Amino acid sequence: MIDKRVSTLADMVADCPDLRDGAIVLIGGFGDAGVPEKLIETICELGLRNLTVVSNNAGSGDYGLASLLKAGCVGKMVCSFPRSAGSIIFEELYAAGKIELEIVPQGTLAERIRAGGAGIPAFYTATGFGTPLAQGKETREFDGRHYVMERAIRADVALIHARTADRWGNLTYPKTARNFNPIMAMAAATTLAEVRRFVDNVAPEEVVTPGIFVTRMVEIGER
Amino acid sequence: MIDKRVSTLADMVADCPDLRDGAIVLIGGFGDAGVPEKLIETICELGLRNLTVVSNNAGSGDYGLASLLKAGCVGKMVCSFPRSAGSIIFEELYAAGKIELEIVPQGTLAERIRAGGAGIPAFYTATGFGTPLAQGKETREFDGRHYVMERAIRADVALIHARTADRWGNLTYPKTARNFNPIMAMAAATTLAEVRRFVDNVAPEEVVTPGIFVTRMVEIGER
Amino acid sequence: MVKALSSEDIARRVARDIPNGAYVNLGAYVNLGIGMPMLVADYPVPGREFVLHSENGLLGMGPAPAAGEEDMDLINAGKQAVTILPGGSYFHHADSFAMIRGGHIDISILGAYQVAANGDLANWALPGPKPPAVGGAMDLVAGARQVWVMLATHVAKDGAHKIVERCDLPLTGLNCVHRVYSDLAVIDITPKGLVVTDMVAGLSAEELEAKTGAPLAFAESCRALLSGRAA
Amino acid sequence: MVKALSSEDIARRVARDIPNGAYVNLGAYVNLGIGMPMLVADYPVPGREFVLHSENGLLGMGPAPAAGEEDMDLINAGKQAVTILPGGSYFHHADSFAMIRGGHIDISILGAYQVAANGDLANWALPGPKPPAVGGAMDLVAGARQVWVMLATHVAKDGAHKIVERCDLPLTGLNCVHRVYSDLAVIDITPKGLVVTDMVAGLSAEELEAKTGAPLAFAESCRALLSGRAA
Repeated sequence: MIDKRVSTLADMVADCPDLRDGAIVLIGGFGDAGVPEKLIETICELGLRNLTVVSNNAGSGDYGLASLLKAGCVGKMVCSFPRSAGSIIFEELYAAGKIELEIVPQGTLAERIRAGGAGIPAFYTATGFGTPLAQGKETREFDGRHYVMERAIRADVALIHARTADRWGNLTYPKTARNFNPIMAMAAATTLAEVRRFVDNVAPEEVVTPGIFVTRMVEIGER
Repeated sequence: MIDKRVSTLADMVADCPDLRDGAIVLIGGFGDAGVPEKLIETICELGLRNLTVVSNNAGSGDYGLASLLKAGCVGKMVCSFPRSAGSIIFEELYAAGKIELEIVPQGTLAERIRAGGAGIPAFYTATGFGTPLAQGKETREFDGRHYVMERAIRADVALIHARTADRWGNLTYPKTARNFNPIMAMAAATTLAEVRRFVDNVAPEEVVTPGIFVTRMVEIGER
Repeated sequence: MVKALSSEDIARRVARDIPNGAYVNLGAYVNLGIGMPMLVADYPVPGREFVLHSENGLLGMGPAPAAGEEDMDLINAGKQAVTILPGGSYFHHADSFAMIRGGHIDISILGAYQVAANGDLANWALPGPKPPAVGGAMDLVAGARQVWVMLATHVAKDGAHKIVERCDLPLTGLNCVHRVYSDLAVIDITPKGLVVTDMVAGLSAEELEAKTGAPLAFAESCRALLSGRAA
Repeated sequence: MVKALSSEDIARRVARDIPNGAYVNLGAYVNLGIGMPMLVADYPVPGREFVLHSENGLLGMGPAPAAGEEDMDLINAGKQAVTILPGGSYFHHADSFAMIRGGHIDISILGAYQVAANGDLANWALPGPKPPAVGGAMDLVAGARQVWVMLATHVAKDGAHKIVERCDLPLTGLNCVHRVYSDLAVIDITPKGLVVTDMVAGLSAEELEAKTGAPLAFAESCRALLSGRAA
């Protein structure tokens, strides 16, 4: 029987060979909405090193992603907006030259992740053409307009947050906490989800992330 | 007040300047599921000429898309599978050299339409590499694998079929009748929908096609 | 005596200028950038409905909730709690930016450090040690059908021009801004350069030119206004 | 006396060979092509759950409905009425082919006109006046992690080989087939060529070689079978 539910975050994380030093890790969320905080904090305890983390923001306060940064697990951040209110830990690491940063326009970041999940190795976008963020990138003209070629992002692990899940891994998300979670679920070899509530069956027309994209998940309760 | 509902198919079609000779028209559906048949049949009466129709199949019987073909409105079909059971009218036109055909792998067709809607002018896919359907297309290697460059499809008009709609044009679809409809809704200057039932409000987390992609729609009743 | 507009005045004016769609009752789809543009949400126009898009995955964004009613699952691009109006919907980030990149957003309203007479925009990076942060600004200026810029003040605090011949800060996009709303004027950016379409009362053409780093033309309507004041 | 397998026998065997996923209880995701592969859905394996994907936008495809229960909103890639199992979901075509192209489908099971020893596949176009039609076959062979081919007969009715050194019909994909199930044998396609892993009783290696248009090697298990019969 297919059953992707695991009892504890610690068990789920321990049984994930793709979580290793140097791994590329997608982390869902935008600001504080939809960030898999409990899952991130469990991973902190693994003491991993040199992770490349792809996430829209670079954490705030000392919880969630910021705790992973503080623990020294992250060698590089790929994000669109690391300068959120309270992203002090990231800013300190950045100022000290202890972390690499790749800034990507937010829509390009989303599309690169979606492309990774959809088997598209590269695509063209007008976003960023003529700006410093296109420096060193190949450009090309189509029908009289200039575009930048962008490469897909594929990861070893995606960490996501969802509202409900059934045993097959079909997911729904709460409101704007949906954000990057569904596309990140598509773009990793292993997708781990923290889920507020397990249900018997997500209605087939209301599924946002089909179970095919989900490897393992743990129920964390409503916030 | 935003209200995209129109009383009759004839009114909707009459008030659509993008429906003109030579227009590129996306038509939703896969086999007979989710085909906007009533809408197509209304458009038949306009007597348009030289349309390029993009649709997965080339119609069957003498209803829906086949009626548009029979009426001589279509100069070119872009599709993945024109050889369905009962696609007699298309086969006759094709044999007589009266219609142009562009065959596109089904997933490439879907992705080209999605790219059109998403502002991506071109992308790479491994699909079709080394086959007759990649002939004349640019190819490129990424990370040791060969890919074909494919261009986006954007259309003048999309014709789609939906289950429910609210006045803002938020849509849901019935089961596998969803198929090409949501991505076609994104990829046209004007999107016209036939809808089984108008409702006051589609729940915001159950919306499949947000109203931003819909121009006008008519209620056609349950089948 | 020149009475500059408050940010609220500018927001009210911007809201009033948001047109209906191409079809009757179609509405306009508008994205509000972080900061000052968010004020536009506070000035609904009686009898006109438009739909606000928030890049993090929301159409039909409503005003801020009452104190104590905040739901941190429902936030805007600035990470502030908002509400959703009837007719709204949620979607993921790739779909949200498909709306932007695909040309489905009628108007993107953004703040700016500098706007050039050729429509170039600089609004994401300033000199300094802080890490750069771009968010969705580059996607918005590349994708929206129109880009409007709001400037709380026509010139910077230190007197530097914000409207310039060429931007010297890192660019957000090329030739992308269609219109600028400042506390002093409304200026269209046209293929021929800057065209003032409206000005606050009491301001002379010369005074506005002095506060602007690029040549200005004055639209017919504006010339009437100026000469009316002069009379 | 050689007893060739029926198409139903082949389908039963294929179903039995579908593995579980990489993790315990993960399940496999399997796409069934139009025609003979659809039979696989009729042979559930006790104690093992796998999820059938239908390219038109369905995961969790179940068997055909009872007569009179057909719902033409719920069809498979062959446009036949099907059912949906608990745990299933619907999605649009771009998402469906993102699953395929993105490598999320564990196994694609397809029919074929010709399969070559290097894994090339031809299964979409025959000579003749009919318009060509490809459907999702090229996407499936390019995207699925494994491609299995089912042949109702090891050779064509006219005696022509279906398993060949090089395909001469228009290709569906290059180097994409991993395994072939025919009425006579199961053959893995490896970097070193064709390796027979199983054969029907009573068939000799020489007979199979005569019916195959490319050199065959025989796996250890298969050699034991052959020598056992010979003994």
